[in-house]
Amino acid sequence: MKVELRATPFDPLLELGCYQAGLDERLSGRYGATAIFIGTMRDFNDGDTVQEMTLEHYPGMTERHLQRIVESAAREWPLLDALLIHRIGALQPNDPIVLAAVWSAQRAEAFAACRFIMEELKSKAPFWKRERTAAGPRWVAHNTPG
Amino acid sequence: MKVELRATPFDPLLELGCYQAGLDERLSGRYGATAIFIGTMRDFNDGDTVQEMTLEHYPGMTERHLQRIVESAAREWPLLDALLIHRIGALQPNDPIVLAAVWSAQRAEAFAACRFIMEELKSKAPFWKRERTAAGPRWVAHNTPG
Amino acid sequence: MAVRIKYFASLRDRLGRAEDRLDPAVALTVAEVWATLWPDTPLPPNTLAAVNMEYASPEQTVRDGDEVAFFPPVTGG
Amino acid sequence: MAVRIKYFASLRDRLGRAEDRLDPAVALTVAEVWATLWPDTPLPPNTLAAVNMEYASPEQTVRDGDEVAFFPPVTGG
Repeated sequence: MKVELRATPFDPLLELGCYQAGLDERLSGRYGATAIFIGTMRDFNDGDTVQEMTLEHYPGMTERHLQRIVESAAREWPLLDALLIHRIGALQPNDPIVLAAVWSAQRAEAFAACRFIMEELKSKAPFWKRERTAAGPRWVAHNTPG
Repeated sequence: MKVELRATPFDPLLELGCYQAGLDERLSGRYGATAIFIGTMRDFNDGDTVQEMTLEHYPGMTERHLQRIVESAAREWPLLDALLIHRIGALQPNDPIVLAAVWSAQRAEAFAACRFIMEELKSKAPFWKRERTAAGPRWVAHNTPG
Repeated sequence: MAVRIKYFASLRDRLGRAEDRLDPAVALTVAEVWATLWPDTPLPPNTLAAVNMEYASPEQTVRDGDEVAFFPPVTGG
Repeated sequence: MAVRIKYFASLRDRLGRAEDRLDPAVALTVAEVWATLWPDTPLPPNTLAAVNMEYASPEQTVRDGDEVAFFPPVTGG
């Protein structure tokens, strides 16, 4: 299991490939299902064009809660492994924001756990988005419902 | 949207990367959510070690139904794009079987559509798995519930 | 009237062949196609049927030129 | 008794500072910490609080050495 904050752009597919290469040494042939979610920065929100975004977090609390969310998922479902990477700092449109991936024997638990991780993250992990639009900067007031 | 059968091994992350590169030319900044499922061949099933697997299909009917499943998902949810690749032929443990990916503005529809595509595929697309075990070959009788 | 019949997977192995052909004098349903070809073998439980690559009920009428398929529950994905 | 207070995101911008420090003579709740520091500013609706990086209710008692944080609804992912 790996949980990580990234201050610079990352490539979710490359991260997945690298992580899975290590995972395959231990788990080759054991997992039948991988459910993955990638959140990407859009260039629009609430009807406005967004030029840039900054992701603020609460150092210490954010890492602790991300870790706990993944551990909760692993207690709730029989996961073989999980990977969670979340950006902080300045993002451009089309930059990946978050990657959540879980590996399990069968698909039901993979889908459920991946969804759970994202919903928990969206509602509990202390991150805040500030968008830069033509009208100036603004804080995103709340996340869209899951 | 792309739906494809593959007679030889494929790398889901490489396929995703290539497909998304083309997609980014059209949709960069428009999608905020990508939900992905990868099904992988396990080396065990129903308590037995599986050495090899063959995926049979019904040429024509399989392609038609896969296409229809993805089109149904795109009618049901506001998807920006979708990719579905499914293996046929002889597979070894740890070989990818299926890749389903959907891109949308927000996460709820991405999760729902990806799950829908997999459940529909599992229940309706005419594929049949034959496993080779130490005791000889056997047909998989039914899929696990979603 | 000519009807092509296909069998897949475990059903094909069990029957020992992949295809059949039927030239019935009268219109038949999917169930009657099976019963005509396999009078001594009841359709195995859970067997699915398709007509021209669309899922079909046992009562569906088969037309000239149709392709009828019988197969076990699908196990893809 | 020493308590550190942190503010994040839009709340920090609104208050014009990121941190505070309080040395109350008696034990306070989370709500009382806010009221002591910002007597003229009611806690904005939907504001969340944490004590030592765990979500906390307004009624939770703050202890010596605790870190109290106030922040708006989270918007990660």
